[in-house]
Amino acid sequence: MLRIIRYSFADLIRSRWLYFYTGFYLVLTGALFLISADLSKVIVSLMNAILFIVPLVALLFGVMVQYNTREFTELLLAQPIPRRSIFLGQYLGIATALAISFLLGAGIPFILSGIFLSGEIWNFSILLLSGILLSYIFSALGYLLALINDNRIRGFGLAILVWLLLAVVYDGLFLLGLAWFSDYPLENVAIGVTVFNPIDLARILILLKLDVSALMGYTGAVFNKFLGTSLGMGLALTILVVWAVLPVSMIRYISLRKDF
Amino acid sequence: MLRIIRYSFADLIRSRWLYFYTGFYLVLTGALFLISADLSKVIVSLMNAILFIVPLVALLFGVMVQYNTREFTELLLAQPIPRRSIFLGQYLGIATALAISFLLGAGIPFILSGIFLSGEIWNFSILLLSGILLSYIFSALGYLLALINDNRIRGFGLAILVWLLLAVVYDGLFLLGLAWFSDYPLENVAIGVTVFNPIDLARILILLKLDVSALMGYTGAVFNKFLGTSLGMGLALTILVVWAVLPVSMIRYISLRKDF
Amino acid sequence: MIHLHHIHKSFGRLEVLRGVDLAFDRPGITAVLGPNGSGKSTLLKSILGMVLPDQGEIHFNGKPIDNLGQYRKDISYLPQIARFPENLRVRELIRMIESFRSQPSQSAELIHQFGLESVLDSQLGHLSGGTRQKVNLVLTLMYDTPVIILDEPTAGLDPVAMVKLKELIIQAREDGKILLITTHIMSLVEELADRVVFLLEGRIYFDGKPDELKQRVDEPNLEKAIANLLSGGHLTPIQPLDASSKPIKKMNGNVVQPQLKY
Amino acid sequence: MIHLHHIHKSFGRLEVLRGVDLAFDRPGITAVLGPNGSGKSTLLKSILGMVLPDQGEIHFNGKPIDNLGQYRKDISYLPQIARFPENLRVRELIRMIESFRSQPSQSAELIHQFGLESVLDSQLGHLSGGTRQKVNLVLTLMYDTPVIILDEPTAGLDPVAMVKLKELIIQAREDGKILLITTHIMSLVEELADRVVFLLEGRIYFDGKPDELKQRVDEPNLEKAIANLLSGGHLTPIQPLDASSKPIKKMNGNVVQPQLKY
Amino acid sequence: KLHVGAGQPFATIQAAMDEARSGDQVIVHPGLYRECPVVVNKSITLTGYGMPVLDALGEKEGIIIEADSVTIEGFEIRNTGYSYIEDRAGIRIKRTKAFTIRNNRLILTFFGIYLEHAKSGRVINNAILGKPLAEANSGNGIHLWYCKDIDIVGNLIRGHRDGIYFEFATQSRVRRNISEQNLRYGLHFMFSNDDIYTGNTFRDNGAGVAVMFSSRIHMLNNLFHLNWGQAAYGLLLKEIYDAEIRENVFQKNTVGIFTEGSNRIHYKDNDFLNNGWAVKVAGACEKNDFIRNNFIGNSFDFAAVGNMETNRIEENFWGDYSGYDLDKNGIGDIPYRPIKLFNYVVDQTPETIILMRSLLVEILNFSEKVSPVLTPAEVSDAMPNMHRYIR
Amino acid sequence: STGPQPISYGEDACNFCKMTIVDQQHSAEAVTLKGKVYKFDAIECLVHYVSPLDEATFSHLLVANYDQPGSLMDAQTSSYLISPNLPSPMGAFLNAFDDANRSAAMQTSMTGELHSWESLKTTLTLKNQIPQ
Ligand SMILES: Nc1ncnc2c1ncn2[C@@H]1O[C@H](COP(=O)(O)OP(=O)(O)OP(=O)(O)O)[C@@H](O)[C@H]1O
Ligand SMILES: Nc1ncnc2c1ncn2[C@@H]1O[C@H](COP(=O)(O)OP(=O)(O)OP(=O)(O)O)[C@@H](O)[C@H]1O
Ligand SMILES: [Cu+2]
Ligand SMILES: [Mg+2]
Ligand SMILES: [Mg+2]
Repeated sequence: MLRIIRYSFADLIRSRWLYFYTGFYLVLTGALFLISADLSKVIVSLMNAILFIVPLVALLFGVMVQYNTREFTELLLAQPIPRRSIFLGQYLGIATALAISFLLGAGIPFILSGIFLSGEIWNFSILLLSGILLSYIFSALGYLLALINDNRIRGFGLAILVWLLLAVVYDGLFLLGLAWFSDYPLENVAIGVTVFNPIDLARILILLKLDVSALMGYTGAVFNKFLGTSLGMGLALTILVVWAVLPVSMIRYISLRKDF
Repeated sequence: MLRIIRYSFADLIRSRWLYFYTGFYLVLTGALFLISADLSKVIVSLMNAILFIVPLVALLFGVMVQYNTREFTELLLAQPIPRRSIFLGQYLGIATALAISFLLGAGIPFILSGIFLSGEIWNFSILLLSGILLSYIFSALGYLLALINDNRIRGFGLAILVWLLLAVVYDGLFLLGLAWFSDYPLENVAIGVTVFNPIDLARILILLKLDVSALMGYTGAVFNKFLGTSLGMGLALTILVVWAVLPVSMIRYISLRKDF
Repeated sequence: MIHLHHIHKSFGRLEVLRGVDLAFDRPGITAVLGPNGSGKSTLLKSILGMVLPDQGEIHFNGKPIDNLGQYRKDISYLPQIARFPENLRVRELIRMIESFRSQPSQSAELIHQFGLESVLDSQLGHLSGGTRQKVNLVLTLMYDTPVIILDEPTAGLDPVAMVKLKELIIQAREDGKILLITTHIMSLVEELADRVVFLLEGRIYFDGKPDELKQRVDEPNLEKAIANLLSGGHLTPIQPLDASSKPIKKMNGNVVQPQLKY
Repeated sequence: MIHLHHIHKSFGRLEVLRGVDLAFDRPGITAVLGPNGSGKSTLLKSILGMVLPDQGEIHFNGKPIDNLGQYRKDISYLPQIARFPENLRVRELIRMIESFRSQPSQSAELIHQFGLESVLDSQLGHLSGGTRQKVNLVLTLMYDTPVIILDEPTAGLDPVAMVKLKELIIQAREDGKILLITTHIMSLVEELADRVVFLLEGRIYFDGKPDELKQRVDEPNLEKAIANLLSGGHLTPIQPLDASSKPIKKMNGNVVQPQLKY
Repeated sequence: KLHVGAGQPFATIQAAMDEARSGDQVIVHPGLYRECPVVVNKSITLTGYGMPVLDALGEKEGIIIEADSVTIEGFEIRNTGYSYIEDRAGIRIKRTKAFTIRNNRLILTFFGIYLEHAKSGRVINNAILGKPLAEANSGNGIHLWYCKDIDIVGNLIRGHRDGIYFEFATQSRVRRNISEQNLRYGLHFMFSNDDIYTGNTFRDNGAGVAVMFSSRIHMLNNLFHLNWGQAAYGLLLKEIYDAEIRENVFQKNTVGIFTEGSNRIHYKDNDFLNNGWAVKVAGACEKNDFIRNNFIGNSFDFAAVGNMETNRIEENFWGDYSGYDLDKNGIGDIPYRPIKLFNYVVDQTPETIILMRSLLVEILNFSEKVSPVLTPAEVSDAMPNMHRYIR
Repeated sequence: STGPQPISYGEDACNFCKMTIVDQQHSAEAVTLKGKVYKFDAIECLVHYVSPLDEATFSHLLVANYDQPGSLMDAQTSSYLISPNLPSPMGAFLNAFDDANRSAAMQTSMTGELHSWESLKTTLTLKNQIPQ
């Protein structure tokens, strides 16, 4: 498996695309720093960008790489390599490449800015962690979509659709729902619904670090009790990990049953 | 050529992806109408979504379709069809499909809302026009990128990069430049720089018409102040059209010189 | 070495293999014949675990094959339709496959034998049809494995390469390997095959020596013999249709009596 | 009908065609032979305008070929490596190609002849290798055109389909068509070819009747004759290297004297 | 001077006081004194050397001052115990004037220093420490009831209900105190007029300062920090008039300033940093000025319900301002509208705060920016400053 | 969970006046039929909140028992005493007792006037709550 991961990783690197992706985050983070010297503001802006771009790019690259490596996969299937290693290895290769790319691109400017000396180090770690988890989650979803759909246009369309759904539409419906049923006690529902959308979950993880003061004003102090504690934090992280594991096990399931 | 356009169009329709795309705009526009009955407000909200999503989807589908129809292209090359018809036809097929999809999705709710009876019809047309122009511009760019890069991952990576640059980073860098050189008169530079970003141009085009100074941004304000509304609009529109024509003629140039 | 028990495989509603029992135990060359779409490639792929049968079992070296695929260390496989990552260079592809298999490889010698030195730095997408097939052959034959499975190995090869290939195949037989080959070129079968398996609509209609086949159809030319087999239309498979019943007799090399009506 | 004047083509630093002069005016079957990578497919593709020569001119029916490609109405072309949109169904693909060409098509008959009725609704990506080639043949042969160019038409075909194909080719010759065929199966050349063009490293080393070739090499078997040609290594192309000089003689059918040293 | 303590002329404070005359100084040496309540009914100075301890044994008050011109300094008073019935205090000042309470330490007193009907006194540099973990039943640190002209300077108050409580207390000054970890408010004004508080720190209280039903309060140069929770405000204003709120720093509070029914107040030169809401106007507020403040890093800069037309919002620096300054006069060319659509949504349905900073919310905010429908258009800074005010 | 919820003293805020709830003798709570819970720092705040609304939309109206700080009881059946000697957080001097005998007894020792839930709603107005 390690060989496959390494190969898939190297393949992405050779396409030089990763440099651009890293470069993009470098430029973005760097520019944010230049515009504002306030670390926490940079973190907020970066969070907005991350929650929106990481899932999109990861989805598209998951789809992309799956389609692009079909030939490669067929070659490997005749070699003495376990099937799951082939597919999971490819997936882990992309996901890790994306995660590292993101980590370097977003992390280097922060380190240069002396984050280690500031009190924001914890907020920053949560931000990076979320970005990494989202990279893993959404590249798995993309890879899965491509594995299921042989029609490439449909695969890509679905990926964009999934992104639109989770990044915008989901929250829209959620908001409407909350407004609609505002006569009912919704604190727990609100948290429950959030859990089903990894982007929301990641956002709240960061929010808990950044906007505690505002969140503390929330009725019923549900946040306090649920997410504000380290238990809640752990739970949120766990759910994110589940989000990453679920599509991966689907990939595994499907890959073990597919004919080539 | 018409047959190729039609075929390429039909191919997209068969992948059912277009329905989702149309549906997305329907939902989006519909939802905006639900939230607010104010037409000009809906137009601006929609503008925002359009400026983000239309370029992204058009780029990706330009790339996607080019890669996906390589086999198809090889089949056609042996048929009595002019080369440029094949490539331009395919490109026009996607672009038109995307444009129509957008037109229907964004237009129907407006028509239902009685736009024809209101004074906003002209603003609305500008919005639709911008969306359509962006569809054409960015699917041409995507198609071109895929035509130039045989490495699919690189092609896709570049497409996403172009989008990130033009839709996300560009303004940031521009603002940074402004902050940096704030002691110099920058109006001409601002106009010049805007010209290189069709997304910016489209936004200015809409905002000049709507005259929402709050949203115009620095470049928009400069446009307004130094060119006046009608000259500014004329200029923006012209450059947008140039933006559409340029990559298309590049497609033509390259397609006439490529071996298969 | 390789035992297939009652293999069934459908793609959607299309039944491609309908109860195939086969055994390959002795060294030698078996030609798997049959018209287009009869299921030859599907059969070979299911030995590789690339196609997963709906029913039946495949044993390799006495053990059922599994998804871990370690048994594939002992198999070299040449796919019929070779799909390569088109951007890769030949050298890179060979090195890559080598890196996934920690067995000693004879790629250098094969590259020399097929005269591929000059294209090592070409992208796979830019190769000519025959050169592509040569690369495909190098990738397959570079390991010393007891089983070699070749699906249409001659496609697109020029006469010189063809001669080379035949030499390699004969050498492999002499080394005591088990070879499974599909081809539509009967002269090749005649030249090489120790055993012929004839597949039609997912069933085995003949399994025996080439001479036996000619005898049965009373036709000295193998090509015509096969054509006769097909056009005659009076065929009966040598295995029962009923999937639940045991195969009449365990196939073992070429001892089975074909039950052809003609 | 088809005239190639001093065609040069390089891919990067690789010179694939180095001054090819050829003419195809008379009806009949020309076999374009040569080892893998010698430039056969490139030559055929440049007639189609798919590959654009660096130097030289190609005339079709007296007119230089152009990017508009209307002359392709008169050509049917079978590509060597058939790339299909893999999601399409066979029926859709055939209908699609028909829709781009407003000539009467004989697809239905060909489908019947190759027995493709049952796979019409299969996706192209799910076809077996031979079936794929049959579809490829149907797409090529469904129009009645004066010129037919077949690049390795027999690859993967089973004997029955092969017989059918030969019939179709012979029929086309009888209809007075010009056929260009590349193949590595010498029996096929022997059976069908009226003229043989031998290509090596981008130059033409022989252009004449098959019998002539055998005579030259003093070898009754064509396969061996070709092998001799290659392994002998004492070859001289029949055209000058110098691109600026005029061709010594206008090629016309098989009247050219090959200047082979052996 | 009368000395009290082991080995001193007087064994008990009471004994010394019985001897003392007005103007005398009673000096208490280190030790534990169990004679609470110590009632001071002469104008004397009661000085502890080396922090003698007065222990009220959980059921008495500490010191009760019933004479004018008394000074109490250097004592540790502890353990008055709690009661639902009576408000026990560490030090109680009853209807007197010109007192000084200085350098004492009050530990686990129910009420710390209780001033009723007192005048012209000073409470300086005392440490008043209640239960570190706030518990429902606790009194106020410094409690003023019908007082006038009191100086409260440099005290540390921790762990009470209200750190400092003013009820009907006028013309008094609260300076350089630290009031933290109090259950309810760091400083609380009820029906008190013409008071000033400057240079104080209010940290981690239920709310920093609450000013209610009071007029002409000046609030200068204070730090309101980390007042977190559902009902947590840096500064809570209710029914107050003609106040000055200047040069304060509001940092990381759930709500920086919450104001309701308060008129003619000048909010000037304040810094609002990283609060949940910087300013929340709950209605019926008229003729207030919000001028030259810095709004930086707040989740929401401004929230308002009701008519805001008579209020002035000008020349503030808004961290989220994205306008431009074409004529380069340092003032943005387009007005800034600090109320986002999402503010409004959250006000209506508090649960929606869970959607904060989502892409959807950014889009909604953007669209509302164009032509406000739900948010009040009059809440707008027509002359937003381009640069942060440095102070 | 459609029942009443315990009040977190020092943390929860009064739904009416926004102040932090600290007084266990005077807190109050209202629960709607749909399950939404509102908490109050003083009984007077509950009264002001509920008065303009339809009481039928609440499943619970609860007030703190003066004698058992921290425990809540039904507002409609409780007995109330407004006494100048028993201050309450929002200045209404309003206290609740679990039975009429007990409140009458308190009235004799502390003076003041007795009220029922209904009479409370009519006598208590925002205006007379603020002294001065
Ligand atoms: N993945 C697939 N999905 C659906 N049908 C398939 C798939 N793979 C193969 N088939 C069908 O199974 C049948 C047998 O295919 P197979 O490739 O085994 O034939 P073959 O005997 O190798 O033929 P050929 O001589 O042409 O290579 C064909 O009809 C083919 O269309
Ligand atoms: N698009 C291309 N880019 C680069 N090189 C190419 C390209 N197409 C063909 N070539 C090279 O040109 C040479 C001739 O290829 P061509 O396909 O014409 O050979 P061929 O004679 O048809 O061989 P075969 O018998 O294997 O089909 C080969 O070396 C091939 O690698
Ligand atoms: Cu209240
Ligand atoms: Mg096959
Ligand atoms: Mg070829």
